[in-house]
This record gives sequence, C-alpha cells and structure tokens, in this order.
Amino acid sequence: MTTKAFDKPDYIKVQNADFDMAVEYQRLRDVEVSDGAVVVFVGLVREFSQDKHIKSMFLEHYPAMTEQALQTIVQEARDKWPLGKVSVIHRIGHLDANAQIVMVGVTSQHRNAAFAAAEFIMDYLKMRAPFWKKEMTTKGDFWVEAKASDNDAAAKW
Amino acid sequence: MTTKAFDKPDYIKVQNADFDMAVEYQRLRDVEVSDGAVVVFVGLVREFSQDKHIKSMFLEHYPAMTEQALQTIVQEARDKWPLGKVSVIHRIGHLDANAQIVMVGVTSQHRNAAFAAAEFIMDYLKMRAPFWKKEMTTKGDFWVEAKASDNDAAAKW
Amino acid sequence: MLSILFFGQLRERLKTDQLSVDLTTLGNKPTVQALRVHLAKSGELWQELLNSGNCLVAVNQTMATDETVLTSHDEVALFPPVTGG
Amino acid sequence: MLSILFFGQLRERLKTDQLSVDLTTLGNKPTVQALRVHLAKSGELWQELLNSGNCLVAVNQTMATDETVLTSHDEVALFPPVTGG
Repeated sequence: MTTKAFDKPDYIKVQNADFDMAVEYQRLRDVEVSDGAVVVFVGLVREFSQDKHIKSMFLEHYPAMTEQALQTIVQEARDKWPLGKVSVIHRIGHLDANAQIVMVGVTSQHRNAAFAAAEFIMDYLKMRAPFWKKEMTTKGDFWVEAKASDNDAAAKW
Repeated sequence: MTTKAFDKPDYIKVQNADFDMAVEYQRLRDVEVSDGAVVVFVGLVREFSQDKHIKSMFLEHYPAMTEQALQTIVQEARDKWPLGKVSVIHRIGHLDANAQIVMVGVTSQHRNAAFAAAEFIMDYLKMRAPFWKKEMTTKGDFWVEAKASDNDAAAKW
Repeated sequence: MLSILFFGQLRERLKTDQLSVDLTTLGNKPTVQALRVHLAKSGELWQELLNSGNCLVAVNQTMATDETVLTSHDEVALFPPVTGG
Repeated sequence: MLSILFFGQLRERLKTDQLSVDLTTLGNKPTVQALRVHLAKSGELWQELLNSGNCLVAVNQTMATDETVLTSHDEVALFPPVTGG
C-alpha cells in the first residue's frame, strides 16, 4: 500500500488507518527541501448530508488502480507547478463521523503554486480516483452520488 | 496580543512564540463546526534568498495596527465565502532559518471556499498587514523589498 | 478470458463482484461496447445499469471508452462515477 | 500634538522611531501631504525617503492617503511597503 518514489519525494498512501497531522506536517517540512510555503488540505466525514445525520461512512476502492491513479494526478500537478514535497493519503473502509478521510499536502517556494497544486490534486482526485462512498445515516444507508460541481471544479484547470 | 471574538470563531494572534501545528489543527477541527474541508497554509523562513544564505530573520511590526489589520482581512474573507473557523498566527521578532513565520487555517463545508479563503487571506496579509522582514545573511543584513507580484496576487480577488 | 470487476453501487445492485468472460463471445471486434452488450443479456437490471451513462469503465486500471478494444487477459472494471475525497 | 511613528527600513535609515508634531505647524489644511512637506524640511535624506513613493502612511492604524486630513492627537505611521507573511 506504500509507494515511495526516490526520484521525487512523493508520499502516496491508501490505508484504513488514521493519519496524524503532526507527523504528516513534519514529513512535508523535511529540511532537505527548504520550501517557504506549505499547504495542507484535510477532508473530514461530515455529520450531516443534506437532511440526514451520518453515523459512519464506508469507503470502497479499486485496489489495483487507486495508487496509480493518485500518482498520475500528482505527476500532472508537478508538470504544472514547481513543487517540493507532495503527500496524498486517502483512507478506505469504515470511518466514523468527523473522522479524517483524505489529506493532500504540498510544498513550494511559491505560495500560489502550493495553493493551486493542492486544490488541483483534490479536484482531480474527486473526479478520477476510484473511490466510492456509502453513508450510513439515521435514515438508512446511501451510496453518495457524484456531483456535477466536481466535474466543473476540475474543468477550471 | 490575543483576540478572541465570541460572535465568530476567529483565532488571530501576533506572537514571538512558535506555534504547534498539531494544536492549531485540532483547534480548527472543533466538533461544534463539523465542516468537511480544512485548509492550512504555513510560511517558513527559507534558507536561501536569491544568492544569499539566510542565518536568521527579524520581523518588525506595528503593534497597535497589526491585529486590527488581520481581523479586517479575515472579515473580508468571511464576507466572500461561507467559512467555519479561521485562524491566523503571525510571528514577530528573531526567527531562525526554517522556522515557522505564519499560519492561516480555514474550514468550510466546501473545499473550494476553504482553498480560496486561505489564499485570499495570505495574499492580503502580504499586501496590507504591517510587518517588515529583515534578513540576516552571510552577505550582511538586508530589509526584504516588497514584491510587485504580491500586489498582482491580491488584485485577482 | 477477460476478468470483469464491479465496484460501488453497481457491484451492490448487480450482486456481483467479479466474473469472467471468454473474449471469443464478443465477436470479431471485442470492444468495451461489445462487452456491455454481452453483459446486458444477463437481465433487465443489467441492461438498465450498464447502459445508464452512469457506468464508467477502466481497462487494465486505466480509464477507457466504449471504443477501447479488449484483448485476452485484460482486466475490465465497471463502476459508477467516483465519489472519493 | 500629532504622534508620528516610523517602521522598518524607514525607521532605520532616518534613525527615528517616533516624534511629535504640533498640528498648527501644518497650516490651514493639515493633510498627510502637508505633514510630508513639513518632515521633508528635516534634511535631504528625509526629503528623499518621504517622497519616494515607497513611503506608505496609516492614520490611527488605518491605511491613509496624502489627502487624508489630520486632527489633533492623531497617530500617524510612516513605513515602507509591507513584507510580512
């Protein structure tokens, strides 16, 4: 489940285990790189989806494809912006309300490149990485429907 | 030096002390809010500025104005996007190479709002908050010159 | 043999994780489209879900289209639009 | 009296943190511009730095312009373009 490319400092993981922001932030601050700008995005399980109270969530994925899809997205971001370190962690399996689902962390010498790359990776991950969410709510279990706005978000790049 | 508004959950601090990402991230994840998206930006002292090796940095500010300027910028971001929690911490005084200088953290139900607001706050902070940096380098001490690109970055909002 | 995988709501509604299809059953031009037509013969629900426009396809772990030509031992995955992140 | 504060490189080059100016010395129309003209009389370096276009001004902790009118007890800050973040 772990991929560590040695020619570029990408840290891409798909795991059931939770991740620790302090550890992940430290990984991005690696002194070898000495970038001035760090941007981190974290997505959390929301407690409410429209009118439904979410008790937990199940995240299914396509194991053989997932990391390759994430690596392709990270490489596209590297082709667009000058980036130092990039981390992408996506959790799978059962997650409780308020749990961390996904983290994208990016460093760059330029803050606007770091912001753009982190947002780009999230937008493309939402559209192209093979994950599917099912919400266990007080009104029953529902597969999450893809949103047209996610395709719109990716279209802007 | 501490300002805590009770009508809106802003955490704005100007301090010499370092800040701890784990603590600040936890503050943003406050369960009361239950936003799905968290974006954090951190600016670090770079080791190199053009051809000069930076040993340390001195950050001067205008104490009576600084927090008010930061609060105005945060309020402008709240007027533009639906935000949950917002944190802005800016350090002053002597800072070593690789030290943390500034942190902006934002939560929202929408990831694109969280990204935009965090970037907006940084862009405006760079243009309007009364801080001045002096770099102590191996080639002497130099006040940092304002960059035209920082005005351009703020102009896009 | 082609290996066919199903994910998400599609997997659940078809009650099928995985199945195998002999490439020769897809005729002279064994495309993704030909595979859809073949699988749709399995019943009304299959017919409905595989042609809904909400059924994406990856061949050998890369997103593919209806025109993509299949060869023996390909892994074909069928799934709804993704909802990660 | 007006309280005038200096920051950053401006403070360092003028070797001045702070000074007081009697509002009446600025004439009938005591604007920021009139204050610049008054302070510029302190010497060539003052003349150069205060009129360089790189000298911003805040009145009572809010960004101001040359046309801003000053009143007694105002706090006026003069400083170079900011470089925080």
